Amino acid sequence: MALKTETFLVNAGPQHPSTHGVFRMRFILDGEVIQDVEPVFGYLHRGIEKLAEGLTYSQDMVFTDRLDYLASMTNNQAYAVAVEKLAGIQVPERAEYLRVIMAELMRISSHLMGVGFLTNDIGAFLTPLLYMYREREKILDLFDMVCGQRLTYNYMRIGGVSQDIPEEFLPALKKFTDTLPRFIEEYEQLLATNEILLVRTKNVGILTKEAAINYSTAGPVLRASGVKWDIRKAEPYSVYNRFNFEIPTATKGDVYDRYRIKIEEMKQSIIIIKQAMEQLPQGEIQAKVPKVLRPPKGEAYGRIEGPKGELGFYLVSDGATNPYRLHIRPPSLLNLTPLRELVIGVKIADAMAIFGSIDICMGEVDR
Amino acid sequence: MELNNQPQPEVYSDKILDKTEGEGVEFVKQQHQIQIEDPDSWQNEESNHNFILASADALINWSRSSSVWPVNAGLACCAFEMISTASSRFDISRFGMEIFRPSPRQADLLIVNGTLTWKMAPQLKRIYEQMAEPKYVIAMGSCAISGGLFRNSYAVVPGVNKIIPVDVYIPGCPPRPEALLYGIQMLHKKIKKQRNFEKRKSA
Amino acid sequence: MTVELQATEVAAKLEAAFPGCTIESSGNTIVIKDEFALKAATFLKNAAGLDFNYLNFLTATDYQTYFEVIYDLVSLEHNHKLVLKIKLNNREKPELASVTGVWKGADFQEREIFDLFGINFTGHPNLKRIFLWEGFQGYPLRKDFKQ
Amino acid sequence: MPTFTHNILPTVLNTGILAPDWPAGFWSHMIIFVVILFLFVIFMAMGFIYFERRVISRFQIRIGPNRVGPFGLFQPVADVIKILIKEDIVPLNADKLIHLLAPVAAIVPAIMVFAVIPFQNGAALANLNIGILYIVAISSVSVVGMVMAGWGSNNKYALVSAMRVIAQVVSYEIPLALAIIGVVLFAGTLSMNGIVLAQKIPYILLQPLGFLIYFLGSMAEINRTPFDLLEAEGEIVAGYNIEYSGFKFALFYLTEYTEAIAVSTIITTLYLSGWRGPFDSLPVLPVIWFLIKVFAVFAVIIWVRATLPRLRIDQVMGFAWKCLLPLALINLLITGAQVVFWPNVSQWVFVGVNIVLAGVLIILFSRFFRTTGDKIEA
Repeated sequence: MALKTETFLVNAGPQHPSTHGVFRMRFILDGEVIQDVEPVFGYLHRGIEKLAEGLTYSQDMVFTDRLDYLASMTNNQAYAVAVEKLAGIQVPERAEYLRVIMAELMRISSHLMGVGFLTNDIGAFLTPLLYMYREREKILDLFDMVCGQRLTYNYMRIGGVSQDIPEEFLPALKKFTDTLPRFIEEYEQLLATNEILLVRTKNVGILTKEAAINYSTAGPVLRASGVKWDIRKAEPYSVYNRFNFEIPTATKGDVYDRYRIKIEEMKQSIIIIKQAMEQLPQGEIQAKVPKVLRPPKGEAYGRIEGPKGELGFYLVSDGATNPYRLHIRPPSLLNLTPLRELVIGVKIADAMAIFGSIDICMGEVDR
Repeated sequence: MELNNQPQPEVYSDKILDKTEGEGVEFVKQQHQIQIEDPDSWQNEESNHNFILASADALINWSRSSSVWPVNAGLACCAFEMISTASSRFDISRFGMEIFRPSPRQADLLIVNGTLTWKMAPQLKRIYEQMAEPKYVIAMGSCAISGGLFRNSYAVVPGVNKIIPVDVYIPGCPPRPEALLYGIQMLHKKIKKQRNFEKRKSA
Repeated sequence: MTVELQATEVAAKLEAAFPGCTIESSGNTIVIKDEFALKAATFLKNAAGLDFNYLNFLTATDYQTYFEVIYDLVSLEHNHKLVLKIKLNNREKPELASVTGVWKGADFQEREIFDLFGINFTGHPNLKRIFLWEGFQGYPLRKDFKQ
Repeated sequence: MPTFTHNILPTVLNTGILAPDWPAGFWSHMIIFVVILFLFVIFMAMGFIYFERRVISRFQIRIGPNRVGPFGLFQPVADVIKILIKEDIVPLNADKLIHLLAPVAAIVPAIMVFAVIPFQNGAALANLNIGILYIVAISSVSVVGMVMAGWGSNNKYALVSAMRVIAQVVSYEIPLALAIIGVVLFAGTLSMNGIVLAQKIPYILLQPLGFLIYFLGSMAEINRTPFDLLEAEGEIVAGYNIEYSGFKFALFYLTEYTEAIAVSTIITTLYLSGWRGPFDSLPVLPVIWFLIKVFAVFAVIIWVRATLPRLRIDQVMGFAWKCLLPLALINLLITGAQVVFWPNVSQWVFVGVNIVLAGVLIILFSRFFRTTGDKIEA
């Protein structure tokens, strides 16, 4: 007897609990197994690149906050680095240190969310996520202290930072960096010794080294596949060449490795913050920048290592007050490129785990 | 017994799916010119309730306001403040609202959190239409209220109230979780004022 | 530290392989003719000593009279970088060979350029609008785009 | 021996409707007890919902519902009223009859389980002499309702969910039944009350392996974490009940918790010596012991839910067939040998032997059965 079977199309998203925002995947399913997937983007495409052409350089800073809204500080920094490169502005040393502290705090916060949502996608009923949120709230409190905002900071400005840190910031930061390693250790014990988590993440969604490079992935995804590539080491910007820290890498490139890398990077970030706190000099926090910036004609590409990978801003100036062209190199979008190859042939549950491990932010993917 | 794998049906082809989606977007874009009825108009109408209906109303409204289950839907930045509101520090579950239903059929509240783009508009409208009555909508953040920072963009809906009726607006970019909690309490107050047994004159 | 390769040296190598392909080269930027795009990309990726195995980003700019497509290339092995530019003078029907066969990372970025600039990448496996919907009129990142 | 049905209930109600002899007052007796049982299940379910939400909140360093009524106690009441008067949607292309019947088919068997549960000595609606067989037969019928919901909703997520639940429940039924046989062998009876009476030592000590198998198997049967593939929120959204709203969804929601109560009561009866406890000859105390044990079991279920992630479908199936089934067979073999060959040995000896054996077997199997290295099969 011949049974007639048919593959069927299942639409995951744009409103789906596991798509981290408004992403959509059109799965062609053969039972539980994914035969094909068509990622569909654009549900959060706000046209930032076009809007930025109509506003001045300093006004465009607000858009960067809303790109990767889990890592607004690093977005600010990337844009500031690009504009400073274009206009040739020297940033005061204290401002650079403050930027480093904020960026590393942001990296911890973003990775906490990445790990938390990954466990949520694997099916842990909110518990790990909410513990991660507890730590994140502490970081948000620190940011609240310096700039009065929780999510969109607009703290870094072209040529420095918007305001100096208040007196109570450094003690609070010290307390945070002293306690966080203990919490990370605790979460790691809870998660990494959990058999179910290991079963669900190990050997799932393996991205080989060659593929990771060829697909232009960046950040934790690239490093999990065994490529030791980090802009902080490869092309040190700001004052990163003054700190001692490691670039954690893994070998296999599966979901578990991508999860591990994030945990290790958080630990490294704490080390960097501690060094920056010790070395923090006194002085100016803002370079002299004209109110209306008119960079010389030309183009510049400023890049930093964001939590999700290399974040770059490509700016073209025609000598006017507005950028002629602003392009964002979105690590989230490029990290999604191998998604199709990774999920074909796996089950739906694994597809969600793989998607969660790539750790994207739709604001940055769609822009 | 052998399995005979049939080729994919034609309706699944990407071209057709994309085309229908595009048509949907264009349709909503045309529709948004039509003014949506003000969801608050009933508040000014006079009540002709007697004692029994009023107490039945009180019970029903109490239960509705005490267990508002939101849809588990996030659009953009504000979604993270919504999740923060659900997280340990702000703890929306005190109001019995921690059950974020993934299926709109079982939810009462749609929190539109973030920028709504034209491409997303038909989907959001569909989520709203899938929800069972009574349903409420909170527009959270300036993007949802008016398009906010991105109002001038070619891809952004200038305010969700062009697409679906909104009950409560919470300003901010993004609003802090405290603001969202306040907005939710405003919604509770509004629900408690509802009159369920009279026919609305306008309807 | 990332080394920015001297464009003139790389341009000489390119010239040796494909005579007449470069238009100009200065700083870290090489501008080549559009018909050599795919060949140059393959060459840059595989040539010993260059090994540009990583397409950092790919974008375009509208200079009103012509389009410029920018390939930012990095070699993770040698930690050096190079910018490759291609000018497209045909505004009505801009066309360029797709480099998805060389760097798969170009996939979504080429779709993005197609979506926002209307540049047609021949040979792309799935070239269609990525961010905007089917039926959207115009290409928003062109300077002459009107809502 | 004072029994709930025959002695205490009449004195409590003091109505005279309940005749002590059955032929005269059988129907009124039955009807009242059915109503009481039904209300008990409903209120227990609401209590469980509240309990779960509060306990999970504590796990997640939150407070949980506390605004509606004192300590938020009226939260489930508000939920129930709201959900019952919510609009009822039937999808356009749904199979209308099946869509309508599915929640009923799901909840009726779940409540029927309670007919044979002894709340105290002899206080069961029907003290069947094959009570445990009845439970095995009836407890998996709820699945039919879920499959009907999955099929009738005309929704692909629901269909995937239905397919998952069939595979899962059919697989876990086997180790579950085998684990129960161990208990039956020791007790020498199929009657639920008889099993409780036979438990001089709680069978959790005498049958530690059987208890674990039954606990895990029943977690899979009622689709609780880590086997909640049926409702896997991150994968198939809400699963089989995705298209349900209002009253019908309330029934499914109730089914979920009724099943949880049912499993807790069955575990209490089979392994935790049911209503037994200190001073269990006093009037109401046995019921209280029983309820305490039920809540304790449910607390463990919540604990698991708050802690563990979800398994993948092939891992769930592999766990049933490669791990639980062999263990259940070994457990049956050991128990059979103990009952047949050493009927006169003190049971405390078996307690020690069985706990050691269970420990060894579990360690062996965890070495043996590495899910970690499994390849993903297409």
